[in-house]
Amino acid sequence: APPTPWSHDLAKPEVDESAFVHSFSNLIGDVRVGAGVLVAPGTSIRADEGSPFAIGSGTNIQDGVVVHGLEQGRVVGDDGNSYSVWIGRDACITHMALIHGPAYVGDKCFIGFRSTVFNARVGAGCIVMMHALIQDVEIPPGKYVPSGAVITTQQQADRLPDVRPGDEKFARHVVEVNEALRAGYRCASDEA
Amino acid sequence: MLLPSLPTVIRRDACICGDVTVSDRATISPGAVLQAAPGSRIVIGDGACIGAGAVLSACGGTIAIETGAMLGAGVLVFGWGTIGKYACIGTAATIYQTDVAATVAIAAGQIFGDPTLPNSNPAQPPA
Amino acid sequence: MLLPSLPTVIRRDACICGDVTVSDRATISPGAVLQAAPGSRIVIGDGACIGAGAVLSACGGTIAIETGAMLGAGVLVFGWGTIGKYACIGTAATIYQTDVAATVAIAAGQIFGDPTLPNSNPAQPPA
Repeated sequence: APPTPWSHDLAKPEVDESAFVHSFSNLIGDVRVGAGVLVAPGTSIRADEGSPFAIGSGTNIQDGVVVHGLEQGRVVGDDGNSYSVWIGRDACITHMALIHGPAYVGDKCFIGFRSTVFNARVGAGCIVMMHALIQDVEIPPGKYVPSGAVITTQQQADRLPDVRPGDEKFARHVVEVNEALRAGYRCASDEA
Repeated sequence: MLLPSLPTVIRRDACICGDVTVSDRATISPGAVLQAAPGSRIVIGDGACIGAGAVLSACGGTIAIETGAMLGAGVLVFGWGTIGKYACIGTAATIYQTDVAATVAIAAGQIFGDPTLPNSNPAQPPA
Repeated sequence: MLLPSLPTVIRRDACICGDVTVSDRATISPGAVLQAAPGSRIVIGDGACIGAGAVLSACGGTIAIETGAMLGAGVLVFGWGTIGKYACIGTAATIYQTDVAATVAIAAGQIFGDPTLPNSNPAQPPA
Protein backbone atom coordinates (compact mmCIF):
# COMPACT_ATOMS: atom_id res chain seq x y z
CA ALA A 1 0.00 0.00 0.00
CA PRO A 2 1.23 3.50 -0.70
CA PRO A 3 2.33 5.13 2.55
CA THR A 4 0.34 7.95 4.11
CA PRO A 5 1.93 10.26 6.66
CA TRP A 6 0.35 8.27 9.48
CA SER A 7 0.36 4.76 8.03
CA HIS A 8 3.69 3.68 9.53
CA ASP A 9 2.09 3.10 12.92
CA LEU A 10 -1.00 1.36 11.59
CA ALA A 11 -1.83 -2.26 12.30
CA LYS A 12 -1.42 -4.58 9.34
CA PRO A 13 -4.40 -6.22 7.67
CA GLU A 14 -5.18 -9.76 8.81
CA VAL A 15 -6.19 -11.75 5.78
CA ASP A 16 -7.41 -15.35 5.98
CA GLU A 17 -5.29 -17.55 3.74
CA SER A 18 -8.31 -18.70 1.76
CA ALA A 19 -9.24 -15.11 0.86
CA PHE A 20 -8.19 -13.67 -2.47
CA VAL A 21 -6.95 -10.10 -2.46
CA HIS A 22 -6.06 -8.89 -5.94
CA SER A 23 -2.72 -7.14 -6.17
CA PHE A 24 -4.35 -4.20 -7.95
CA SER A 25 -6.07 -3.08 -4.77
CA ASN A 26 -5.24 -1.04 -1.73
CA LEU A 27 -5.74 -2.66 1.67
CA ILE A 28 -4.24 -0.83 4.65
CA GLY A 29 -4.61 -0.67 8.43
CA ASP A 30 -6.51 -2.94 10.80
CA VAL A 31 -8.72 -4.81 8.33
CA ARG A 32 -9.81 -8.34 9.24
CA VAL A 33 -10.60 -10.31 6.12
CA GLY A 34 -12.41 -13.63 6.61
CA ALA A 35 -12.29 -16.96 4.78
CA GLY A 36 -13.11 -17.09 1.09
CA VAL A 37 -13.43 -13.32 0.71
CA LEU A 38 -12.75 -11.84 -2.71
CA VAL A 39 -11.22 -8.38 -2.94
CA ALA A 40 -11.29 -7.44 -6.64
CA PRO A 41 -8.94 -5.11 -8.55
CA GLY A 42 -9.30 -1.37 -8.15
CA THR A 43 -10.68 -1.46 -4.61
CA SER A 44 -9.49 0.75 -1.80
CA ILE A 45 -10.01 -0.47 1.78
CA ARG A 46 -8.28 1.96 4.07
CA ALA A 47 -8.56 1.65 7.84
CA ASP A 48 -6.25 4.62 8.29
CA GLU A 49 -8.67 6.99 10.01
CA GLY A 50 -11.55 4.94 11.38
CA SER A 51 -10.66 1.37 12.31
CA PRO A 52 -10.92 -1.57 12.63
CA PHE A 53 -12.84 -3.01 9.68
CA ALA A 54 -14.24 -6.53 9.56
CA ILE A 55 -15.16 -8.34 6.34
CA GLY A 56 -16.95 -11.62 7.03
CA SER A 57 -16.32 -14.93 5.33
CA GLY A 58 -17.66 -15.54 1.85
CA THR A 59 -18.18 -11.84 1.17
CA ASN A 60 -17.07 -10.28 -2.07
CA ILE A 61 -15.83 -6.77 -2.60
CA GLN A 62 -16.00 -5.92 -6.29
CA ASP A 63 -13.94 -3.67 -8.53
CA GLY A 64 -13.84 -0.03 -7.67
CA VAL A 65 -15.31 -0.36 -4.17
CA VAL A 66 -14.11 2.09 -1.52
CA VAL A 67 -14.28 1.24 2.18
CA HIS A 68 -13.18 3.96 4.55
CA GLY A 69 -14.20 5.30 7.95
CA LEU A 70 -14.40 8.55 9.86
CA GLU A 71 -12.05 8.83 12.80
CA GLN A 72 -15.08 9.23 15.07
CA GLY A 73 -18.04 6.88 15.37
CA ARG A 74 -18.24 3.11 15.72
CA VAL A 75 -20.79 0.37 15.12
CA VAL A 76 -21.25 -2.80 17.13
CA GLY A 77 -20.48 -5.89 15.08
CA ASP A 78 -22.19 -9.25 15.42
CA ASP A 79 -19.34 -10.35 17.71
CA GLY A 80 -20.20 -7.57 20.19
CA ASN A 81 -17.04 -5.54 19.49
CA SER A 82 -16.78 -2.04 18.09
CA TYR A 83 -15.84 -1.44 14.48
CA SER A 84 -15.61 1.50 12.16
CA VAL A 85 -16.93 -0.74 9.38
CA TRP A 86 -18.54 -4.14 9.88
CA ILE A 87 -19.45 -6.18 6.81
CA GLY A 88 -21.03 -9.54 7.61
CA ARG A 89 -20.78 -12.93 5.92
CA ASP A 90 -21.76 -13.76 2.35
CA ALA A 91 -22.42 -10.13 1.53
CA CYS A 92 -21.91 -8.70 -1.92
CA ILE A 93 -20.49 -5.19 -2.19
CA THR A 94 -20.68 -4.48 -5.91
CA HIS A 95 -18.76 -2.23 -8.27
CA MET A 96 -18.08 1.35 -7.20
CA ALA A 97 -20.02 1.06 -3.93
CA LEU A 98 -18.84 3.27 -1.06
CA ILE A 99 -19.05 1.92 2.48
CA HIS A 100 -18.02 4.73 4.76
CA GLY A 101 -17.81 4.15 8.49
CA PRO A 102 -19.34 4.24 10.88
CA ALA A 103 -21.23 1.61 8.92
CA TYR A 104 -22.73 -1.83 9.50
CA VAL A 105 -23.68 -4.10 6.60
CA GLY A 106 -25.29 -7.34 7.75
CA ASP A 107 -24.91 -10.92 6.55
CA LYS A 108 -26.05 -11.67 2.98
CA CYS A 109 -26.64 -8.03 2.12
CA PHE A 110 -26.38 -6.97 -1.48
CA ILE A 111 -25.17 -3.42 -2.08
CA GLY A 112 -25.72 -2.51 -5.76
CA PHE A 113 -23.55 -0.57 -8.18
CA ARG A 114 -22.32 2.77 -6.93
CA SER A 115 -24.52 2.85 -3.83
CA THR A 116 -23.30 4.56 -0.67
CA VAL A 117 -23.70 3.47 2.95
CA PHE A 118 -22.50 6.09 5.41
CA ASN A 119 -23.17 6.42 9.13
CA ALA A 120 -25.82 3.74 8.86
CA ARG A 121 -26.78 0.16 9.61
CA VAL A 122 -28.12 -2.07 6.88
CA GLY A 123 -29.69 -5.18 8.39
CA ALA A 124 -29.02 -8.72 7.20
CA GLY A 125 -30.41 -9.82 3.86
CA CYS A 126 -31.22 -6.35 2.51
CA ILE A 127 -31.02 -5.73 -1.22
CA VAL A 128 -29.87 -2.24 -2.16
CA MET A 129 -30.09 -1.58 -5.91
CA MET A 130 -27.98 0.90 -7.92
CA HIS A 131 -26.91 4.48 -7.16
CA ALA A 132 -28.69 4.64 -3.79
CA LEU A 133 -27.65 6.69 -0.76
CA ILE A 134 -28.17 5.34 2.76
CA GLN A 135 -27.08 7.75 5.43
CA ASP A 136 -27.85 8.39 9.11
CA VAL A 137 -30.41 5.56 9.32
CA GLU A 138 -30.89 2.00 10.49
CA ILE A 139 -32.51 -0.29 7.92
CA PRO A 140 -34.20 -3.36 9.41
CA PRO A 141 -33.21 -6.78 8.02
CA GLY A 142 -34.70 -8.02 4.75
CA LYS A 143 -35.61 -4.67 3.18
CA TYR A 144 -35.45 -3.62 -0.46
CA VAL A 145 -33.97 -0.26 -1.48
CA PRO A 146 -34.76 0.71 -5.09
CA SER A 147 -32.28 2.23 -7.54
CA GLY A 148 -31.59 5.92 -7.03
CA ALA A 149 -33.26 6.00 -3.58
CA VAL A 150 -32.01 8.55 -1.08
CA ILE A 151 -32.70 7.23 2.42
CA THR A 152 -31.54 9.76 4.97
CA THR A 153 -34.32 9.82 7.55
CA GLN A 154 -35.42 6.98 9.81
CA GLN A 155 -39.02 7.46 8.63
CA GLN A 156 -37.96 6.67 5.07
CA ALA A 157 -36.01 3.66 6.30
CA ASP A 158 -39.00 2.33 8.23
CA ARG A 159 -41.26 2.59 5.17
CA LEU A 160 -39.02 0.46 2.91
CA PRO A 161 -40.67 -2.64 1.48
CA ASP A 162 -39.53 -6.16 2.25
CA VAL A 163 -37.47 -8.04 -0.30
CA ARG A 164 -39.93 -9.94 -2.51
CA PRO A 165 -39.35 -13.09 -4.54
CA GLY A 166 -37.87 -11.87 -7.85
CA ASP A 167 -36.05 -8.91 -6.34
CA GLU A 168 -32.99 -11.02 -5.95
CA LYS A 169 -32.80 -11.78 -9.68
CA PHE A 170 -30.42 -8.92 -10.43
CA ALA A 171 -28.45 -9.58 -7.29
CA ARG A 172 -28.09 -13.24 -8.16
CA HIS A 173 -26.87 -12.38 -11.66
CA VAL A 174 -24.19 -10.04 -10.32
CA VAL A 175 -23.07 -12.67 -7.84
CA GLU A 176 -22.83 -15.29 -10.59
CA VAL A 177 -20.70 -12.96 -12.71
CA ASN A 178 -18.49 -12.49 -9.76
CA GLU A 179 -18.04 -16.21 -9.34
CA ALA A 180 -16.95 -16.39 -12.99
CA LEU A 181 -14.47 -13.56 -12.48
CA ARG A 182 -13.15 -15.15 -9.33
CA ALA A 183 -12.35 -18.27 -11.38
CA GLY A 184 -10.57 -16.00 -13.86
CA TYR A 185 -8.49 -14.37 -11.13
CA ARG A 186 -7.46 -17.75 -9.79
CA CYS A 187 -6.25 -18.77 -13.25
CA ALA A 188 -4.43 -15.50 -13.76
CA SER A 189 -2.66 -15.70 -10.43
CA ASP A 190 -1.72 -19.35 -11.01
CA GLU A 191 -0.13 -18.36 -14.31
CA ALA A 192 1.75 -15.46 -12.73
CA MET B 1 -29.29 15.03 -8.75
CA LEU B 2 -27.16 13.03 -6.41
CA LEU B 3 -23.73 12.83 -7.93
CA PRO B 4 -22.33 9.50 -6.95
CA SER B 5 -18.93 9.30 -5.43
CA LEU B 6 -16.09 9.87 -7.82
CA PRO B 7 -13.38 7.34 -8.36
CA THR B 8 -10.35 7.22 -6.19
CA VAL B 9 -7.36 6.65 -8.35
CA ILE B 10 -5.00 4.56 -6.31
CA ARG B 11 -2.81 3.24 -9.07
CA ARG B 12 -0.96 4.81 -11.92
CA ASP B 13 -1.41 1.86 -14.21
CA ALA B 14 -4.50 0.05 -15.42
CA CYS B 15 -5.50 -3.53 -14.66
CA ILE B 16 -6.29 -5.58 -17.75
CA CYS B 17 -7.20 -9.23 -17.42
CA GLY B 18 -8.89 -11.87 -19.53
CA ASP B 19 -9.59 -11.61 -23.26
CA VAL B 20 -9.14 -7.87 -23.70
CA THR B 21 -8.06 -6.26 -26.99
CA VAL B 22 -7.04 -2.61 -26.89
CA SER B 23 -6.25 -0.67 -30.07
CA ASP B 24 -2.82 0.89 -29.87
CA ARG B 25 -4.52 4.17 -30.72
CA ALA B 26 -6.79 4.01 -27.68
CA THR B 27 -6.05 5.66 -24.34
CA ILE B 28 -6.54 3.94 -21.00
CA SER B 29 -6.22 6.16 -17.92
CA PRO B 30 -4.69 5.28 -14.57
CA GLY B 31 -6.63 3.05 -12.25
CA ALA B 32 -8.95 1.67 -14.92
CA VAL B 33 -9.95 -1.98 -14.59
CA LEU B 34 -10.79 -3.97 -17.74
CA GLN B 35 -11.65 -7.56 -17.06
CA ALA B 36 -13.35 -10.21 -19.10
CA ALA B 37 -14.67 -13.35 -17.42
CA PRO B 38 -13.78 -16.64 -19.10
CA GLY B 39 -15.68 -16.86 -22.42
CA SER B 40 -16.33 -13.10 -22.57
CA ARG B 41 -14.39 -10.33 -24.31
CA ILE B 42 -13.59 -6.64 -24.23
CA VAL B 43 -12.62 -4.77 -27.40
CA ILE B 44 -11.47 -1.14 -27.35
CA GLY B 45 -11.35 0.63 -30.72
CA ASP B 46 -9.20 3.37 -32.27
CA GLY B 47 -9.21 6.72 -30.56
CA ALA B 48 -11.36 5.50 -27.69
CA CYS B 49 -10.58 6.97 -24.26
CA ILE B 50 -11.25 5.24 -20.96
CA GLY B 51 -11.21 7.61 -17.98
CA ALA B 52 -9.48 7.27 -14.64
CA GLY B 53 -10.80 4.53 -12.41
CA ALA B 54 -13.39 3.29 -14.92
CA VAL B 55 -14.44 -0.36 -14.57
CA LEU B 56 -15.38 -2.58 -17.53
CA SER B 57 -16.47 -6.01 -16.40
CA ALA B 58 -17.49 -8.31 -19.26
CA CYS B 59 -19.54 -11.41 -18.59
CA GLY B 60 -22.01 -13.28 -20.78
CA GLY B 61 -20.88 -11.53 -23.96
CA THR B 62 -18.70 -8.78 -25.34
CA ILE B 63 -18.17 -5.22 -24.23
CA ALA B 64 -17.19 -3.23 -27.32
CA ILE B 65 -16.03 0.36 -27.07
CA GLU B 66 -16.13 1.58 -30.65
CA THR B 67 -13.98 4.11 -32.51
CA GLY B 68 -13.71 7.48 -30.81
CA ALA B 69 -16.03 6.60 -27.92
CA MET B 70 -15.26 8.15 -24.56
CA LEU B 71 -15.90 6.81 -21.08
CA GLY B 72 -15.52 9.42 -18.36
CA ALA B 73 -13.77 8.87 -15.06
CA GLY B 74 -15.35 6.19 -12.93
CA VAL B 75 -17.77 4.89 -15.55
CA LEU B 76 -18.98 1.32 -14.98
CA VAL B 77 -19.87 -0.95 -17.90
CA PHE B 78 -21.11 -4.31 -16.65
CA GLY B 79 -22.09 -7.53 -18.44
CA TRP B 80 -22.13 -6.91 -22.19
CA GLY B 81 -22.91 -4.03 -24.55
CA THR B 82 -21.61 -1.86 -27.34
CA ILE B 83 -20.72 1.76 -26.75
CA GLY B 84 -21.17 3.12 -30.27
CA LYS B 85 -18.81 5.27 -32.27
CA TYR B 86 -18.07 8.68 -30.79
CA ALA B 87 -20.49 8.19 -27.92
CA CYS B 88 -19.57 10.11 -24.79
CA ILE B 89 -20.44 8.54 -21.43
CA GLY B 90 -20.30 11.08 -18.61
CA THR B 91 -18.39 10.56 -15.41
CA ALA B 92 -19.68 7.98 -12.96
CA ALA B 93 -22.47 6.71 -15.22
CA THR B 94 -23.44 3.03 -15.07
CA ILE B 95 -24.22 0.95 -18.17
CA TYR B 96 -25.66 -2.48 -17.35
CA GLN B 97 -26.13 -5.01 -20.15
CA THR B 98 -27.22 -2.51 -22.72
CA ASP B 99 -26.02 -0.80 -25.90
CA VAL B 100 -25.43 2.91 -26.35
CA ALA B 101 -25.95 4.25 -29.89
CA ALA B 102 -23.25 6.10 -31.80
CA THR B 103 -22.64 9.81 -30.96
CA VAL B 104 -24.92 9.83 -27.90
CA ALA B 105 -23.76 11.92 -24.94
CA ILE B 106 -24.84 10.68 -21.53
CA ALA B 107 -24.76 12.96 -18.49
CA ALA B 108 -22.70 12.18 -15.44
CA GLY B 109 -24.12 9.78 -12.90
CA GLN B 110 -26.90 8.28 -15.05
CA ILE B 111 -27.91 4.62 -14.97
CA PHE B 112 -28.83 2.68 -18.10
CA GLY B 113 -30.11 -0.85 -18.39
CA ASP B 114 -31.46 -1.18 -14.86
CA PRO B 115 -34.35 -3.61 -15.29
CA THR B 116 -36.18 -2.14 -12.29
CA LEU B 117 -36.18 1.46 -13.50
CA PRO B 118 -38.49 2.98 -16.10
CA ASN B 119 -36.74 4.96 -18.86
CA SER B 120 -33.55 3.13 -18.39
CA ASN B 121 -32.67 3.05 -22.09
CA PRO B 122 -30.01 5.34 -23.42
CA ALA B 123 -31.09 8.36 -25.41
CA GLN B 124 -31.13 8.18 -29.18
CA PRO B 125 -28.43 10.00 -31.10
CA PRO B 126 -29.06 13.61 -32.11
CA ALA B 127 -30.87 13.79 -35.47
CA MET C 1 -25.33 13.76 -37.66
CA LEU C 2 -22.02 13.92 -39.40
CA LEU C 3 -19.46 11.89 -37.53
CA PRO C 4 -16.24 13.71 -36.86
CA SER C 5 -13.10 12.10 -38.14
CA LEU C 6 -10.42 10.96 -35.78
CA PRO C 7 -7.15 12.82 -35.88
CA THR C 8 -4.29 11.19 -37.69
CA VAL C 9 -1.68 10.48 -35.11
CA ILE C 10 1.74 10.55 -36.63
CA ARG C 11 3.73 10.87 -33.44
CA ARG C 12 3.87 8.51 -30.50
CA ASP C 13 4.78 11.29 -28.12
CA ALA C 14 2.98 14.47 -27.25
CA CYS C 15 4.26 17.95 -28.06
CA ILE C 16 4.38 20.18 -25.02
CA CYS C 17 5.70 23.71 -25.28
CA GLY C 18 5.49 26.91 -23.27
CA ASP C 19 4.28 27.20 -19.68
CA VAL C 20 2.53 23.83 -19.37
CA THR C 21 2.07 21.99 -16.06
CA VAL C 22 0.88 18.40 -16.21
CA SER C 23 0.00 16.41 -13.06
CA ASP C 24 1.95 13.19 -12.95
CA ARG C 25 -1.38 11.42 -12.49
CA ALA C 26 -2.79 12.74 -15.76
CA THR C 27 -2.73 10.86 -19.06
CA ILE C 28 -1.60 12.53 -22.26
CA SER C 29 -2.15 10.41 -25.37
CA PRO C 30 0.11 10.17 -28.40
CA GLY C 31 0.07 13.04 -30.80
CA ALA C 32 -1.50 15.52 -28.39
CA VAL C 33 -0.27 19.09 -28.70
CA LEU C 34 -0.19 21.33 -25.63
CA GLN C 35 1.15 24.75 -26.34
CA ALA C 36 0.97 27.96 -24.37
CA ALA C 37 1.77 31.29 -25.99
CA PRO C 38 4.09 33.61 -24.07
CA GLY C 39 2.21 34.91 -21.02
CA SER C 40 -0.39 32.12 -21.19
CA ARG C 41 -0.54 28.81 -19.36
CA ILE C 42 -1.90 25.31 -19.50
CA VAL C 43 -2.56 23.31 -16.33
CA ILE C 44 -3.63 19.66 -16.40
CA GLY C 45 -4.97 18.20 -13.12
CA ASP C 46 -4.91 14.78 -11.45
CA GLY C 47 -6.59 11.96 -13.28
CA ALA C 48 -7.32 14.10 -16.32
CA CYS C 49 -7.10 12.40 -19.69
CA ILE C 50 -6.20 14.07 -22.98
CA GLY C 51 -7.09 11.91 -25.99
CA ALA C 52 -4.98 11.17 -29.03
CA GLY C 53 -4.22 14.11 -31.24
CA ALA C 54 -6.05 16.62 -29.05
CA VAL C 55 -4.83 20.20 -29.36
CA LEU C 56 -4.74 22.67 -26.48
CA SER C 57 -3.57 26.09 -27.55
CA ALA C 58 -3.52 28.69 -24.77
CA CYS C 59 -3.54 32.31 -25.76
CA GLY C 60 -4.68 35.33 -23.76
CA GLY C 61 -5.13 33.40 -20.53
CA THR C 62 -5.05 29.97 -18.94
CA ILE C 63 -6.44 26.68 -20.12
CA ALA C 64 -7.14 24.58 -17.02
CA ILE C 65 -8.18 20.95 -17.30
CA GLU C 66 -9.41 20.07 -13.82
CA THR C 67 -9.28 16.81 -11.87
CA GLY C 68 -10.68 13.81 -13.70
CA ALA C 69 -11.79 15.76 -16.77
CA MET C 70 -11.59 13.92 -20.08
CA LEU C 71 -10.93 15.31 -23.53
CA GLY C 72 -11.61 12.84 -26.32
CA ALA C 73 -9.41 12.26 -29.30
CA GLY C 74 -8.94 15.30 -31.50
CA VAL C 75 -10.59 17.79 -29.15
CA LEU C 76 -9.51 21.39 -29.70
CA VAL C 77 -9.37 23.85 -26.82
CA PHE C 78 -8.33 27.28 -28.02
CA GLY C 79 -7.63 30.57 -26.23
CA TRP C 80 -8.51 30.20 -22.57
CA GLY C 81 -11.04 28.34 -20.46
CA THR C 82 -11.54 25.90 -17.61
CA ILE C 83 -12.77 22.40 -18.25
CA GLY C 84 -14.37 21.60 -14.86
CA LYS C 85 -13.85 18.56 -12.71
CA TYR C 86 -14.92 15.27 -14.26
CA ALA C 87 -16.35 16.96 -17.34
CA CYS C 88 -16.29 14.83 -20.45
CA ILE C 89 -15.65 16.44 -23.84
CA GLY C 90 -16.57 14.15 -26.75
CA THR C 91 -14.22 13.33 -29.57
CA ALA C 92 -13.37 16.14 -31.97
CA ALA C 93 -15.37 18.79 -30.09
CA THR C 94 -14.12 22.39 -30.18
CA ILE C 95 -14.02 24.66 -27.13
CA TYR C 96 -13.18 28.27 -27.96
CA GLN C 97 -12.53 30.78 -25.18
CA THR C 98 -15.15 29.41 -22.85
CA ASP C 99 -15.55 27.42 -19.65
CA VAL C 100 -17.22 24.03 -19.28
CA ALA C 101 -18.85 23.33 -15.90
CA ALA C 102 -17.92 20.33 -13.78
CA THR C 103 -19.37 16.91 -14.75
CA VAL C 104 -20.94 18.13 -18.00
CA ALA C 105 -20.82 15.65 -20.89
CA ILE C 106 -20.50 17.16 -24.36
CA ALA C 107 -21.28 15.15 -27.48
CA ALA C 108 -18.67 14.47 -30.13
CA GLY C 109 -18.08 17.14 -32.75
CA GLN C 110 -19.87 20.00 -30.98
CA ILE C 111 -18.58 23.55 -31.02
CA PHE C 112 -18.75 25.82 -27.98
CA GLY C 113 -17.82 29.45 -27.61
CA ASP C 114 -18.11 30.43 -31.25
CA PRO C 115 -19.61 33.95 -31.10
CA THR C 116 -21.11 33.54 -34.56
CA LEU C 117 -23.17 30.47 -33.61
CA PRO C 118 -26.40 30.56 -31.58
CA ASN C 119 -26.57 28.28 -28.52
CA SER C 120 -22.88 28.05 -28.29
CA ASN C 121 -22.67 27.83 -24.52
CA PRO C 122 -21.85 24.52 -22.93
CA ALA C 123 -24.69 22.69 -21.23
CA GLN C 124 -25.13 23.19 -17.54
CA PRO C 125 -24.47 20.25 -15.24
CA PRO C 126 -27.49 18.12 -14.37
CA ALA C 127 -29.59 19.77 -11.65
